[in-house]
Amino acid sequence: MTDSIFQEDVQTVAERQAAEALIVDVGAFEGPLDLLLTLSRTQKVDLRQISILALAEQYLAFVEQAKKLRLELAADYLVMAAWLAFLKSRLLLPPDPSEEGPSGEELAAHLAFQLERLEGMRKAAAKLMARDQLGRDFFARGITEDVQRVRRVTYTATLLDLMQGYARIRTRDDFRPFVMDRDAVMTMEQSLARMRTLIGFAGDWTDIASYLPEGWELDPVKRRSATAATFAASLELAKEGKIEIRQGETFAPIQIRKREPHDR
Amino acid sequence: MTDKPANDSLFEAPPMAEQERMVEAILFATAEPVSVHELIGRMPHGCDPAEALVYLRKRYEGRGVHLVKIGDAWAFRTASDLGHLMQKEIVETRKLSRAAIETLAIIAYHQPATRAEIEEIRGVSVSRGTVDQLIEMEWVRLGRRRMTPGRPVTFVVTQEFLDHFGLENARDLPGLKELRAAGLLENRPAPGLSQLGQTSQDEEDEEDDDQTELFED
Amino acid sequence: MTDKPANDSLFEAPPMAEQERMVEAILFATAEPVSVHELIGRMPHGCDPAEALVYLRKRYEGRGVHLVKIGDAWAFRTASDLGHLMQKEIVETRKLSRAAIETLAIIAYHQPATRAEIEEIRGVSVSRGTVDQLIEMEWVRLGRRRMTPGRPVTFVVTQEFLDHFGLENARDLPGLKELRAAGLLENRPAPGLSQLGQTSQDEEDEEDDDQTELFED
Repeated sequence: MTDSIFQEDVQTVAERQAAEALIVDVGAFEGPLDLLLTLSRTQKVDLRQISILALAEQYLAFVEQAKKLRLELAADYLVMAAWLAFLKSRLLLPPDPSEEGPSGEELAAHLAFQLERLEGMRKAAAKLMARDQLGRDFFARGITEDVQRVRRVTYTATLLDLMQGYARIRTRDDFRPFVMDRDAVMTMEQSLARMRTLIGFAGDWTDIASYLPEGWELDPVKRRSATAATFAASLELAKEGKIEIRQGETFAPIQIRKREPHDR
Repeated sequence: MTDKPANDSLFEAPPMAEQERMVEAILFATAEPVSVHELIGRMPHGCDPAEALVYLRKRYEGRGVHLVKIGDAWAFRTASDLGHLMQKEIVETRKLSRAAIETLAIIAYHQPATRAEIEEIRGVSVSRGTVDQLIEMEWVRLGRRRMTPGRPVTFVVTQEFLDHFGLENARDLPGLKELRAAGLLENRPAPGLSQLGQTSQDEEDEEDDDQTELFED
Repeated sequence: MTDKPANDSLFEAPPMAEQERMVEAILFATAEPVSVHELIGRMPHGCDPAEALVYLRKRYEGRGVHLVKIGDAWAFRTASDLGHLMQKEIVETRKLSRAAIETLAIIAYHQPATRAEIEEIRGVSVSRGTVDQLIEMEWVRLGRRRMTPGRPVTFVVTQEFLDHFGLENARDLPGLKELRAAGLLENRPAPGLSQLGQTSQDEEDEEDDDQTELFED
């Protein structure tokens, strides 16, 4: 045990720092940027004064250590390692004027910006979560009343609707099939059935108008229909020889009476 | 905010104004009325919520919400005169139903019209609700009773109706000929029915005459 | 309060003291913030709830319950120094993961923010579940699509978020000014080819200025 401590003493600063970083489980990092941010804290300086070169070396040492320990590193950690190795070479070598692309300083500056921004958001998130929160520090009304949604419906129509509606009724009236008037119509069959039962009592000449069903004589439409049906039924009954039928003159009342069997 | 910090000590209760705030907050946030007993349990030692309630109740006198006692518990309640604000009115404009439009049209063209007449013209029975709706809209009102057996009520259109449709008079309604000219009528009318705007009563009388003529001696 | 007569209306609006009572009753009756627009809709014609709110807010200053503004809506909330009395009322919110908290903060401070921007800032991909959870909590919603290639969706924080953290609006986020002053809210693309993040099309022009600004001194 003491051996190993002495051995560690011989290690470079970077190696020691990498070893320190490794104390933290790799799985605890939220990606390479998070790891870089954690490593940067070992520099114990403000993020704006951080040495990106030193940070790159720390990171590469970390990855080396992880490889030695056969730790499985996600691909993006290795991508970052490759990029930092590239950055390190850019920062160490004198700039090649023929080379295209951003300088090592520019790349380092951007990495520093990213670290600072991530740190900034971490702090902001912490401040946000430290705020008084609804349902924890302050509270909403406990007894709420339901707001009744009253649906008030107003109806409307235009003059056109009105006129079209009226036109619709009137034209429908004109061409309405006969059957639609059922309730105001008496068929000859109905009338015939009715008269067959009534005729037995009609020994004397009686106006066929008196055979109309009760109430039908009050309604002009019904009366017309019932009159026609009764008249037609009378003719049918006369044809059957059940009744006699007579009319004094044109437009005079039509009268019927039962035809006694012995009259035959 | 008061400058006196909340005091949980065994001996010194917070000042009454602070206790009042506490009771106010507890009653506001709790989902059911809170008893004095429970208030005592929830507030710092030595508090006198019963007294705080007296002040608080006074404070809310005449406000939009009142402090009320329900059994032996307390709660804030909306002032009863403001209950109507707990409604959100959604006005929805709908087109009048076909039955209502037709009924309205018949009343407008034939007024005064009885229910039986409306039914006769429409060829179907008129539901009570339809006429009621028109009356509720103040487009139709009751007219004089018809001097016929049963003395049926009649319906006429109102001034509101005329205003809505921009008519000075129900007689201004276009007749059948005009409707046809305007392309509102496609079918040809049956002979003898070309005259529109006549009251059905007139028609009935005519029919009556015709029939009596035919069947009387 | 005031006897300021109703104005800006053909109809007589209730006196301001009465309007204040009405606003008080409406806001007391609900746990959700109510917008001025809705107040207008629920109060009698001619009312000026915006003015009534000014008086009402003053009335509740220092009380156990406060009138707070959340976006363009208003609500009563208990004073946060009395939260300790409400142990019973505490609503256990789902514990958010570190990733979710960071994502929420990035959306709040950078809104509208695309998923790519969130990922660039965090340096890792954002799992679908993280944003979904925030949306499900109603703290985050979809904003307008970004007018850049691919038209990515953006995320913004909601009124519920503001309400939860007691913010009147997103400009009141803690430390927002400092972050902005430090240039940390700018979307700065990586120079040249970089694996660290994608450049966002619309910010490319500002690239040079930003960098000099931050690192000059």
